[in-house]
Amino acid sequence: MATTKKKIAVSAKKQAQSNTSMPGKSKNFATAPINESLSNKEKIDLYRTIVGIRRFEERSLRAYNQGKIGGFLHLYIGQESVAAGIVSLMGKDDHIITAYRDHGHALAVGMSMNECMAEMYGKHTGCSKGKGGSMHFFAPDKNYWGGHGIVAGQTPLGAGLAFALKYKGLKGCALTFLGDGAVNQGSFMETLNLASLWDIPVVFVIENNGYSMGTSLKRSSAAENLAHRAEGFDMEWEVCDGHDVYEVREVANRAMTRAREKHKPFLLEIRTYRYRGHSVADANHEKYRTKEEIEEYKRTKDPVNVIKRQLLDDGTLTEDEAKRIDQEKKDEAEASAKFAEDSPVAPRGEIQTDVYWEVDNDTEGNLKGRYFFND
Amino acid sequence: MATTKKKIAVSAKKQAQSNTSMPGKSKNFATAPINESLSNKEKIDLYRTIVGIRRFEERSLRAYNQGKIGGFLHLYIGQESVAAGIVSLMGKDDHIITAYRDHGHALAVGMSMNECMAEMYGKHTGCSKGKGGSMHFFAPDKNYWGGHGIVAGQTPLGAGLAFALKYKGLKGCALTFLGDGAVNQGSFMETLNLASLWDIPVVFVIENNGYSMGTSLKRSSAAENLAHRAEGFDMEWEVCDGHDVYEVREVANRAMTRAREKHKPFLLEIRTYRYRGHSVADANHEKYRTKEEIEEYKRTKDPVNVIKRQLLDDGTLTEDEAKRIDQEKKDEAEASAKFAEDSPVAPRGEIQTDVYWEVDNDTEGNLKGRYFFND
Amino acid sequence: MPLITYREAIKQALDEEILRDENVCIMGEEVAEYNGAYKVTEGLWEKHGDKRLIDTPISEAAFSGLAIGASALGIRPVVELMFMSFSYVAIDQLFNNASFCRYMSGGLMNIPIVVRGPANGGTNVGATHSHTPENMVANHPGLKVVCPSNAYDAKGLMKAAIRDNDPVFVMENTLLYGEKWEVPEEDYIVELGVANILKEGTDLTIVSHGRCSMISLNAAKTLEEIHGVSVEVVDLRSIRPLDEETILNSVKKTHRALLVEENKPYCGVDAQISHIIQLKAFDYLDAPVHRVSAIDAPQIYAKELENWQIPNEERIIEMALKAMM
Amino acid sequence: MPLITYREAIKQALDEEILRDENVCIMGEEVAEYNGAYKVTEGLWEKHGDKRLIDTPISEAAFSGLAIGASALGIRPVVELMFMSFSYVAIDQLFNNASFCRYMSGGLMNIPIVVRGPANGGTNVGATHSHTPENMVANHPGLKVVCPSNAYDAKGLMKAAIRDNDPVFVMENTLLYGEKWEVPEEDYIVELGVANILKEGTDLTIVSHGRCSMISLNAAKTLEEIHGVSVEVVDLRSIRPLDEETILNSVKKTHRALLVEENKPYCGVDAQISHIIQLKAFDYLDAPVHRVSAIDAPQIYAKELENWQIPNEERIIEMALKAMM
Ligand SMILES: Cc1ncc(C[n+]2csc(CCOP(=O)(O)OP(=O)(O)O)c2C)c(N)n1
Ligand SMILES: Cc1ncc(C[n+]2csc(CCOP(=O)(O)OP(=O)(O)O)c2C)c(N)n1
Ligand SMILES: [Mg+2]
Ligand SMILES: [Mg+2]
Repeated sequence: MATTKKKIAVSAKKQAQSNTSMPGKSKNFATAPINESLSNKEKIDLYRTIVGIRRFEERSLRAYNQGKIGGFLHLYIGQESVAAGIVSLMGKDDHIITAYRDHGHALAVGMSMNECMAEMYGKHTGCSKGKGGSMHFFAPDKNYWGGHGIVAGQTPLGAGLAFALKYKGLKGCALTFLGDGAVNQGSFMETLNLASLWDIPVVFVIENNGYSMGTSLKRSSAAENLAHRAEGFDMEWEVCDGHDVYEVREVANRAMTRAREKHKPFLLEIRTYRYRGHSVADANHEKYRTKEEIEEYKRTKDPVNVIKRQLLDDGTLTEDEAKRIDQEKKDEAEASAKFAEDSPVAPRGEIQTDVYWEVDNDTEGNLKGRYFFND
Repeated sequence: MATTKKKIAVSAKKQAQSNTSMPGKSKNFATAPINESLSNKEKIDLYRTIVGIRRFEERSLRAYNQGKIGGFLHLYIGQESVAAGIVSLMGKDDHIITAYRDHGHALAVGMSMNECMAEMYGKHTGCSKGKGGSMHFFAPDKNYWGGHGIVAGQTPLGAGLAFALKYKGLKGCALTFLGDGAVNQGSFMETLNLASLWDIPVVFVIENNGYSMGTSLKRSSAAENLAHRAEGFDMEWEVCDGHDVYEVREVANRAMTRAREKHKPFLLEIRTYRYRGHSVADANHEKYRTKEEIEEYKRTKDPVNVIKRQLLDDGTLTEDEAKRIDQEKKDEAEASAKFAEDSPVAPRGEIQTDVYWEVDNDTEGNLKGRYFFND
Repeated sequence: MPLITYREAIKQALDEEILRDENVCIMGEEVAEYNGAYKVTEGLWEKHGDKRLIDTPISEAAFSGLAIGASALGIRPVVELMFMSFSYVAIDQLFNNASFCRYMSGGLMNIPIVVRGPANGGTNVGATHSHTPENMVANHPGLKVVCPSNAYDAKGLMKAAIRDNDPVFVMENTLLYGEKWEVPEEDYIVELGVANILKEGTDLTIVSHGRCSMISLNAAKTLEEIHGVSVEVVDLRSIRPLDEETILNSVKKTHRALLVEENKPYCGVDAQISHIIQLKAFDYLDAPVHRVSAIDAPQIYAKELENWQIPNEERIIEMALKAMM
Repeated sequence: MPLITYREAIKQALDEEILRDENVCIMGEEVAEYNGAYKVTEGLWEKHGDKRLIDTPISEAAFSGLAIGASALGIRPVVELMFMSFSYVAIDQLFNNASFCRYMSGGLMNIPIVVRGPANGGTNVGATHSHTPENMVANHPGLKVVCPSNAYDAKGLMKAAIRDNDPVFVMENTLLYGEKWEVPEEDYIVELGVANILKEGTDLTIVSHGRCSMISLNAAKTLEEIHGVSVEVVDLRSIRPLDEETILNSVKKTHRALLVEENKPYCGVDAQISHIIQLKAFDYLDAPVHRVSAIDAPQIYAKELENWQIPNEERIIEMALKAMM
């Protein structure tokens, strides 16, 4: 047998990379059919979602700094267009799951600021009754399956949602978000193979914000093009930028449509950026990247500004309307903080509820044996 | 940013596959420098190793069927040329680790049939004192680090051996064997990234025998060319056939040299075949593959026959010498069974030795606290 | 009642539940076309096809997690781990996601999966393949775990586990697969959390689970016949939930307890049970609670030694006599 | 003696051992350039460079296993898990390979690695980030595990662990990192397997480990001052090996025992210790062994509730008074 040598893929890869840094866009995504078909109201809703996430998180940051929110707070600021764009494509049989940086996705699927803020305050009125916290927002009624704290731990679950859709003969897809650092967890790579082998309609979305905590992409992954790994599993992949919600929608739409119609998985890598530290506790974040890098992104690619400019330019929105929506979202965020503040913490007895479905639903009082073991 | 679509790699892959099934060889590996430089004695040693593994395992199979050997018995029959070829390239700073199908590698590094057979018999004279069994042969003095039962569990360890070599400034490499089914364990895929990211001299050798237990390659991996996954990690890879020990040596030599000299990892996929069931307990193995498939391999690619034919053809060996060596190995295997049979089982007290180094080496009698917890 | 093997009983449970509920499916390595590494699922793929019996690659973390995700949408996967020992490569999925999704979502989710497979030693397969992790499972609130000791329980507990709306681990035993017991033909379940008194007695309570219950039962007979000790044998069946009442009632009657399990002793299930007994039956105890567990070392390969390492009649009897002193 | 933080004490241990032995290196996520997620390794990368402080990708299974393999060739890696909870994605490497390679090779290998990182709740990070898996580690013969409760022990145990020729898990605590204790400047180690009597007393023995020892110590003072109960507090320091003698001597003196730990109760470390006490000090006990552990549910996020869930002074005092009845 003739041996097969490594294909020198470097040139192809380089190509992709240089495209990335190409100034300007080679394509106007606003005119793509999936975007052109949007009504004005729908376009404004995209803006509303993006600005809403921003204002909500800014408010939560203040609450954290005031000591109202405990644990971790992983802000999505800078990445809003990714969740907003993709979620806007979801149909009734599409499902979504993500990691701990989950506020954007939560608000995008329609969770209320109140239940989200209250969750972070650890209150009984929170979406998870104060049991999950910032990393664990859930809304199964909106096809949103969390909010997961273990890096990449949610990725097999996402494949499971897709598996269930196919099993039940439904034409949906399962959006499974993860970070650029998460690609190096075994569970994710196993899942890539499984998804491709079984042809299940999962769309993996790598939100590549360039860093996993303080580690830049090139210090965590051997090859810079992460989505390229899909080829080893015979899976389709694509890389795109995330600051322009139209681009996100155009690319994701193709992946999602393919998943729904052909039950085929897809690996999508979206280049984006977070302005803040990994979590609010990460005070170091100007050490592992420059202030200039952050400022440059904010100046040229800020998701709020990018969509606003687009809508102003094409006449969908006026400056005044934009301001009004912004103010509405600020007010809503402020109100959610008050709601959270005023809400009660769950009683101590709640520590031991929501552990077992069978215990919680013991309507017939026929549970046998002991379930909890404190003396 | 322009989106990067999936490169249609299928054609390239197809190419590789059709090469595989190409009748005849496109290259005479016997004339490659690494093989041409072999002395007659060295060539005969290759034959001796290959035939030795075969006879040893045939004898162990008989012992197993007689109930002398417990647990699992994973025979390497059909794959002997892979371990024999690669191990023959090892220098003093090269190390080797493998999975549970470990007899071939053990004998190739020079472990005695006696200690190996005794180990399988569970005797105190076994290489692991009867504590490890068939899956766990070890000979650290020969740079052989086992023999590991959990699929792919040895692969990070192999990278660790390589890491240590580089750390110490030694010019060696760490040969890390795994099966075609093992490539879908997360630990292995994580290790691929780590090895490439850190530039450590590990050579992964996928012994692709086409099946993981009863599952054919195409039912366990989404893409058929396993080594191709290396590209996602920017790692060099190569695929070759394993029945011809010269081909194995030619290809592995390049990988090992590169690892030693450049501290670069390599992913080598070697196509081979096992004649027997997954383990001897796998009586089903003619259900998931045809008798013809097995017979065809035996007829055209049997490692013992292939090397014997080559050595007879080029005059290195005569039929008589070949027979004599074969008989020697049969005798040695037979003697090892007798040795094992006659050896004692370790005393019960040995159950609790070799657990902690500090306990075993308590020369000063100053260990504090309780280490073992039976009532 | 027909006499069938433990293996057959489990297969019947799986078969019947697949027929009862279209959302029940089995996934794992070699469960379908190969009929299962231990032939537990023999014939089921042929009968129910690719949709219900699903062969997986050797990716325990991914397929366990996939099952969990699928269960959120109403699928009820039964995940076979070829050995429970292989849970070690999937602990995050099994212990975090299976047990905590419900809690972290404030009760919005539940994870109706079953994780099953053999968890035992005694087959000379060495340290990595001989784990009995029921203690680690039980340590995690949100998980349930059962250890059937016989075919009747295996079938009934398996069915209960599949119908249960929480994640349940069913720990089987390769050494029991071929053993036979009477099993009714009608549909039945064995409820979780109910222990079984295998034999009544007055002098000593042996609490055990899984195959060790059967060894304990034999030891109990010898103890009675040869040593005149009347032993009551309590087979836990379910580790979590735990039938504390049956344990305590028995100990309050016999005043002595011996706990037998195959796990390694440090933080084994019986450490917990010992604690409970001394706490709640303190005044009834005439002697400390004794234990027999695997001899505290990684599982050894050599047959004779492994047979000594895991609990056997001889060691149980010896310790029972100590407990009677 | 200088008063330094628990964090600083660990850093000193690492720094000094790196200087002492060229084979000692530290690897983990963010340990080098970022100075450690909890700043335990702050400044070490700058001082010792890339070779000795190694940032890893988020691949716990791979780098834990890599450390094990490297240790076979004489490297002595100290693996930081950013949280001990993340061991759940690396259990096979940590529990099978680290503990069993020696055994399965009949003693030909040994694995001199240290696995360290915080294992605690009380920081509102939810169920998946609040594990205290010392019980699971200790269940595996071949592994050792220590839980320093203060800076002195943290430094001394860390040094002992690094010099130890077996795999040792060092369970730290994020809530202690900022607390200060007196720590000598000279080189010293705290031997594994030696418990520490934090306070002498005559009426009740509290056995604890890690941060709970400190809470127990405070509770003990209140118990003495307000309730007139003289409490002896035994800080285990080392879970395996275990200083059984100190525990038993104390209980034989006080006749009562209360065990306090942060783990979930079912098969926690204290289940094992309770068993040992009732077995070996049966005739000395005036009351059953009592326990305080985390309230048995996945770790809750809400601050007030989590503070109640994990052991606190109030719950310890309440249970101590029960144990005195
Ligand atoms: C298994 C595991 N290891 C480590 C961590 C700690 N951790 C949380 S987030 C994170 C970085 C992840 O980076 P990335 O995937 O790029 O996501 P991003 O934070 O950028 O959204 C790390 C190391 C964890 N939660 N789980
Ligand atoms: C984590 C884990 N899962 C499953 C098994 C059971 N098992 C042992 S070998 C094997 C098949 C492996 O096939 P392959 O990697 O191709 O190696 P081969 O047996 O062909 O040499 C399986 C599933 C195991 N030992 N470890
Ligand atoms: Mg990132
Ligand atoms: Mg194979």
